Amino acid sequence: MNAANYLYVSALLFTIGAIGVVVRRNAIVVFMCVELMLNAANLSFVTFARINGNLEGQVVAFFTMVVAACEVVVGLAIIVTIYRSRRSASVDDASLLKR
Amino acid sequence: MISNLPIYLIALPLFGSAVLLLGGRKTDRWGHIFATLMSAASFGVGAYLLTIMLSKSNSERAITQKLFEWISVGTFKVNAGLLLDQLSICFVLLITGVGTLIHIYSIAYMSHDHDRRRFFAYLNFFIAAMLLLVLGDSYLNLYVGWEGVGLASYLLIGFWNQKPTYATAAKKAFIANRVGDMGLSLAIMIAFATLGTVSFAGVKEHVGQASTGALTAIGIMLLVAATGKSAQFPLQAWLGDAMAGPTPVSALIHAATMVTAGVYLITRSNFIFDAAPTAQLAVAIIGAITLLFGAVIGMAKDDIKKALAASTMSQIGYMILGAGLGPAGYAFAIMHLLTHGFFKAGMFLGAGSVMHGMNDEVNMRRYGGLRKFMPITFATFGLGYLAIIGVPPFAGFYSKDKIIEVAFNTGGIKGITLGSAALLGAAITAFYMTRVVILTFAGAKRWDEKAHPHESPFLMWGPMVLLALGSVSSGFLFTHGDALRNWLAPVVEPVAVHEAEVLSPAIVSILALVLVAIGVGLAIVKYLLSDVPEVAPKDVTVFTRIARRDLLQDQFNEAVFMRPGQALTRGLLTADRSVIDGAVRAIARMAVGSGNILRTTQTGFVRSYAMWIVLGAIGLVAAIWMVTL
Amino acid sequence: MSAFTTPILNYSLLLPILIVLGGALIGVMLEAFASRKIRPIAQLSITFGTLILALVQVWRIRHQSSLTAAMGSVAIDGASILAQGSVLLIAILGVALIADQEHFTALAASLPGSSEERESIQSGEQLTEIYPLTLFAVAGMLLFPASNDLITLFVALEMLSLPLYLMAGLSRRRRLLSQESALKYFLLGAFSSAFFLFGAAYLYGYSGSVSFAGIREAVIGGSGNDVFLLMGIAFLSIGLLFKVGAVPFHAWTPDVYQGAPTPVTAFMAAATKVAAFGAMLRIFYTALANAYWDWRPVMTTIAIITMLFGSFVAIAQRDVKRMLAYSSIAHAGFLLIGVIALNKAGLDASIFYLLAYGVTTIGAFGVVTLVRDSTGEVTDLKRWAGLGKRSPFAATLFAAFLLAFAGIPMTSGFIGKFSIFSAAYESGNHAIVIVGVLSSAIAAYFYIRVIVVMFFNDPVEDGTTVVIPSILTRFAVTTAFAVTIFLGVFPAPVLNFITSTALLLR
Amino acid sequence: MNWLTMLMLLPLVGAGVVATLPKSNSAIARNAALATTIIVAGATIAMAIQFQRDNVDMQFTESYSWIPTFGIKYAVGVDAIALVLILLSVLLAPIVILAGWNEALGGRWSAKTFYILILVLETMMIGVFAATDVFLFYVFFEAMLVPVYFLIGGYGTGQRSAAAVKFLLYSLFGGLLMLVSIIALYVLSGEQGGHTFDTAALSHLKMSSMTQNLFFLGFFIAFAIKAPVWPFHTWLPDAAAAATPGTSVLLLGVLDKVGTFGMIRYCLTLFPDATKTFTPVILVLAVISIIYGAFLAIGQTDLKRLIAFTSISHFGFITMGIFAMTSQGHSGATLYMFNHGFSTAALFLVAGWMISRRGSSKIADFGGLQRVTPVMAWMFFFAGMSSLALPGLSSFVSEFLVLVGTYTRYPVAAVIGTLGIVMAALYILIPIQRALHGPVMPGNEALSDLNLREKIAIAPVVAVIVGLGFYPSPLLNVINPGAVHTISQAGYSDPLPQIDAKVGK
Repeated sequence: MNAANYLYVSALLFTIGAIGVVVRRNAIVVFMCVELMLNAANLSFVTFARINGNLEGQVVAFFTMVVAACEVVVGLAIIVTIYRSRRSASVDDASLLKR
Repeated sequence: MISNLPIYLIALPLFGSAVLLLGGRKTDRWGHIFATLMSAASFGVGAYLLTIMLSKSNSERAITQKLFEWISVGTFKVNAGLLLDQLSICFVLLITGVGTLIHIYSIAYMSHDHDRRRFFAYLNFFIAAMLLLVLGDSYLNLYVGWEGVGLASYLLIGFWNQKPTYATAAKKAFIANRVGDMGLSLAIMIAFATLGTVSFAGVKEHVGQASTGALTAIGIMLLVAATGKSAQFPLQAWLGDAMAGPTPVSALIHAATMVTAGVYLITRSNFIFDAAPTAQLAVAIIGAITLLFGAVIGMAKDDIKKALAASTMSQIGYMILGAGLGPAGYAFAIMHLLTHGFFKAGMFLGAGSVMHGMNDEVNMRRYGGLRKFMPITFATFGLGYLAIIGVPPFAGFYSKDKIIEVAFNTGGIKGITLGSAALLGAAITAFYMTRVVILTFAGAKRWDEKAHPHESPFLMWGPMVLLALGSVSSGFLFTHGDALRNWLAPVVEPVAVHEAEVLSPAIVSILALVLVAIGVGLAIVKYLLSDVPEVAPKDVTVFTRIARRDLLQDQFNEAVFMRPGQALTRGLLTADRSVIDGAVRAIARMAVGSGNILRTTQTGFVRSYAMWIVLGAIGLVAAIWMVTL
Repeated sequence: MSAFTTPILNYSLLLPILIVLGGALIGVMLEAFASRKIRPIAQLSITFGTLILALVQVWRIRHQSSLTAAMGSVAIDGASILAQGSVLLIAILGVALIADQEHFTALAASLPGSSEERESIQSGEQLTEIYPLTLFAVAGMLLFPASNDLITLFVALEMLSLPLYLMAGLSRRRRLLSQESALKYFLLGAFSSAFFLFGAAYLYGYSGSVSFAGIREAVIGGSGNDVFLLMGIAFLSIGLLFKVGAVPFHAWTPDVYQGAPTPVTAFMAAATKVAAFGAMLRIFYTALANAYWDWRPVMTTIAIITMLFGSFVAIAQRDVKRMLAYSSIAHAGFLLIGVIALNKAGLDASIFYLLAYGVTTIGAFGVVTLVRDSTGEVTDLKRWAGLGKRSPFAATLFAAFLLAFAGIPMTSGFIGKFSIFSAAYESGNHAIVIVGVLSSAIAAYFYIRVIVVMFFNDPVEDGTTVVIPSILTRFAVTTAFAVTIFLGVFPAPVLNFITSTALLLR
Repeated sequence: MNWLTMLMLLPLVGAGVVATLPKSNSAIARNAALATTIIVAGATIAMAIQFQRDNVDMQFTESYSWIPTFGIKYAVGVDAIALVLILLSVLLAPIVILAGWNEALGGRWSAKTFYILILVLETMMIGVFAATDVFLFYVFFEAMLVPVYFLIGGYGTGQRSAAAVKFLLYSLFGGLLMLVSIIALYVLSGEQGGHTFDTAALSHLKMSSMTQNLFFLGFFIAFAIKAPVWPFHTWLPDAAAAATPGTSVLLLGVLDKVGTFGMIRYCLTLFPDATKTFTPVILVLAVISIIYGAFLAIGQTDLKRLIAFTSISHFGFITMGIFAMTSQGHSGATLYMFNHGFSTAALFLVAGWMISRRGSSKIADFGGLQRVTPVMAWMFFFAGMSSLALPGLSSFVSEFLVLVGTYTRYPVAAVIGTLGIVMAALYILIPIQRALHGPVMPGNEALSDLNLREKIAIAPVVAVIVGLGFYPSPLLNVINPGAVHTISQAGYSDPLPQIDAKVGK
């Protein structure tokens, strides 16, 4: 199978993630979409590692996973706090700061 | 030693003025006497200088005095220097002589005014400025005096400026003069650009090399200057209003001296006008127009001072005409200037004397029969009258007839036109001056009970008598053996060959006398033999009405300059606020406005922010793509 | 499969980062184990000690440079040392502001308005997690401009970002706003890191290497797939542009600046800019330098839009912190000019500008922390009216900072602007200089408006006061003031140092 | 002896001293400030005496490296024009303090701050004229806006803050345009043999005519705003109307001169070719300024705004003189700057006294002052006469030189400019008539005349105006060699008189 197809998939995943961030209201879902985008990037890295024939891309994937995990910790902490204060996880409700 | 003297002519009255102004009220008690002494001292210096000049041969009489280098930039070099020659000494003596007399007169005339000291300070300042005008050795020095007398005139016209109309009159005079000054400064600029110098000597030396066009331009500009200062057409409108000043001022400044500065300027610049015939012709035409213009106004005025002012305008018209006739006319212009100085100053002082006795009433229709109450005033005024209408052997006869004669002698249509205008002017002069004398001194009394006409004190009639003597004798003295012509010859260089006489002097004299007689006769019929109403009749011809309104000169200025000027000012005020500043403010508003519009992109919704990022990403990729293509 | 080789690390060069990380870990321990009484003072001293130690170490290694300090992952050279030094300086000033615990919630986990929250405040139990968080962020900021490959770059990015997300939510007053800002910052930050990572993937795909040197070689060689390069540049830039707050990736800036506790805003605004621009300079000046034809026009456009947008919108602001946020957007635009210049002068100018701007920013926000009423800080511009009368000290300093932002001579801002603009002009980019100057003029408008409000408007009696600054806050703002003026009047020593030191190893 | 640095440090030292004084006692601050300015004036005169008139090079030069990275030097020195303007600044400073004795009291802040600002401003005024390094010039050019901004906004009246902002933004905008040109010159100098900001070195740069034109515009617009030349003038009336009279004197008398000074020092010497290109346009602007300023002055109802508009007209004359490119025009323009400083000072100070006594700046609120306060009325009259360039007063010499110098090269401009002297009579005599003449208007009966302190303040101004009117040589002799040098540097020489030109052919 052509490696390029993986790139297409990755791009598709990334796009889905991006669209998800823009259209979904629930903070958790939005965050999950971001994770999806990170994983799309991971897929690209791995694919490129394959194409380029070196391991660096795969190493990056591991780093990404770790970083993503950290992000989850921080992110969930923030989202939970917000949820507790507002009784809502909708990102649209948090719009006091504007203009 | 002698060459150090001329500055004292100016310095003495200037010092007097400074002492009085800076000394303030402390000098109230003796200020007027001090000022008079300063003026007299200046006259003394002038007289002494005259004797010295007389002792020299005609070509060596001029005295120059260089004081210091005034302005020197590049080739533009102007010294503060004085030139006392045959022409200026005439003026010096006229200014200081008549000036001193008027100082003396004013001591009495102004004795009740608690600002008398200030009045004398101004008078002294005027004497100094006027002397600088006639003594400066370059156009720029002349200019300093020129504006100086304008300032003095402004201050004196507005001496009683608590009255708004008087203050306005003063302003009007200054501004009309400034228009003339603009001409003078342009003339100086052209002279410098053309000839590289602005001193009289320098200009005279190089005048032959310059193009006629440039010289004509200089000449016309000098003429503009002269029309402003000498109240000639079309800048004549201020003179009538200038009568707002105290009467001695009218006598000194607005009759005898300052207003004749235009004649001085043109005569002094004879070398330019002689080389620029067009400009010279323009001078003559302006003179002719004004002499008629003033005369016509003079017929319609009931205010004694305004009638005399109109007469002044007209008489200066004669002088300008004379000066515009070229070498043949300069001497007569100056002669008429000097004789006019005597008789008109005398008549003004007479008018002042009348007003003094009549509670400052100026309307001649409220006078009548005053000769019994003011015999001396009547006598001196009458002698001045005879002089101005040109009855031989009084002074005006000699000077005016000569101008008419020279005008005819220029020949051709020009000669006939100018000469006829001058003749006609003589007739009208006779008419309106007779009218003034009759209305004031003859006929029935028309004043009300409050007035107690009485003769003025000695300090006032003394100067009047002296001036009357001048009015009687000066004409004969000046013409006797062509004294004045020969005296002035080195300055104005009359042409050696006499032009053909179109009309012989005798015929001119007879013609003139006939016309004068007609004028006098008409006036007698109209004002002595019939009743004079106390209020000016309303049912008069359009011509009279227009003449009463100064031939619509103010209306003209108002319609052509003031109104459009005011409209323009208002327009520019609005434009400045709304267009120029408006543009600036619009830019500021636009900045704030666009800020306000742009900030609406900040909706507060995190998803819209994400949308921006997505759009930005798409844009970025697209842009980089396009750049690469 | 090759045998495992021990990585060779040059610890002295990495020491600044390691010191800060160590300090952060100690802080975490302290937070967990130390008694409440000594905790604040212990945390503060640890933090200051750490930062100063790190700064001393940076100073000691200032003349060294090496690409191999961490197996090619970290470049220690003039540019990174200057950036690290600036970050540490700014961090010290920032921590001086953070030390005023009045700004931070005692218990972040408590519900806003709950009894739990009240109790924690009344009992004086103040959690001090802010210090280790700051140190972690600083560590990331030290690493970010020194990163020499994509992995380190990404890790550093997250390392500096994650603590900041949390710090933004720690405000004591107006906690809803603070939490909202944290959420927004986090979501958008994570979103942009995804783009960043995706871009990194494509750069890797293009060059077959994650190291900057490898990418540079590939760009010079020109053998790779240009589409990958373009996608890589575009997406990677998004992550960086987001961090510096360039339009259209700026949207988080005003909200977060306003919502976050002001000392955090100060630290974040100043230090993040240094770190992010440090990284940006390295990437664009080394890895992507030879592809400048691809990115320079686009970056120029972004710089122009950023400058103008920031300046225009700032005019319309009514809140001091938001106004400063938009002003920081405009300044990001000015700094981009330095990046685009792509010459030595541009590098020097950018570093000077970053230092000057960072210090001034700390000072400006420092003054903002002082203006309060009974419910906390007052940031409504209207209520700043007459501040000059009430507190000449605070108002004068703030005015000086604003004038520095506006680039008035005798302040550091002017020298910064001058050097940036001249570098850009030297690179032949005349248009951007003109736009830069124009937006400076627009920007001046709102800086001056604030001065008008402070000095020329009559004070309103609504309880707005200027608190007596604590010693540390006073230290921070006066130092910032002194530096701002010093760099404006005698910039020569600093400029000389930067010029002779700044260098990007390739 | 480092004269110029000393001159610049002295006011700063004074400001430092004032800063240590107690805030409560404004009299001490004032006395200290007055003493400082008098010392500075004395020192400047001592320096001026040593000025070599015939040496057209910079004198009293000092040069120290300031920011070597950019080749920026702290380089100062004076030529004739700079010397004249520095003299103007330091002479006006004590007069302003003396005349505006109580100006500082009505402000938003303490009198102490007022005098500190004035003294700092004095340093910058000296610096801006003395700088021979373009960068240093720019620093002073912009930095001096700040004290003036606070002086207007903090101590002015009426729409003071709006006026202050307008002033600052306008000037800043112009300054930034100039900054672009300065940067461009700097970069260019780097390409042609080493980065420098030295004015003399920059004047030797080679530029294409297009480049030169653009750089020229950058400088010129900045200076045209500063001067101000139509249509960049709208900030001036607002600022002058809002500022205290003393500040206005410094603003119109000195600060605006930086614009015209800059035209000579920078536009002409750095870009001679562009100057040639733009001269017609600039002359048109100058002539418009003359007439336009006069018209608007005539239409004003506010005394301070009126004076501001007269200045716009006068600045038109100065600009015209500069770009006429003749020695008369140049010397005249330089002298004009000096004279205008004094005649505006006279006008503004007396107007300030009138306004503070009457409590209104509306011309219509005055009337009959000549009867109530004769000395004050005289002084106003005198100042007015100086403003309309009455011969015998100093402004006449300069105005006439400008006109005559312009006429030799650009007769049309000069002729239109001459109209300005008629309009000057209008805009001066109208307020004189309304305020001084006529019956005493209600509200003016009890006004007090000038006191001794005010007389002492105005006396030197009167002395200078009269003295230089009759004997301008001391100043002209200093200015002339510099003026000739400048125009010859710009590639011009005086046009020959027509008769000599003909002979030449």
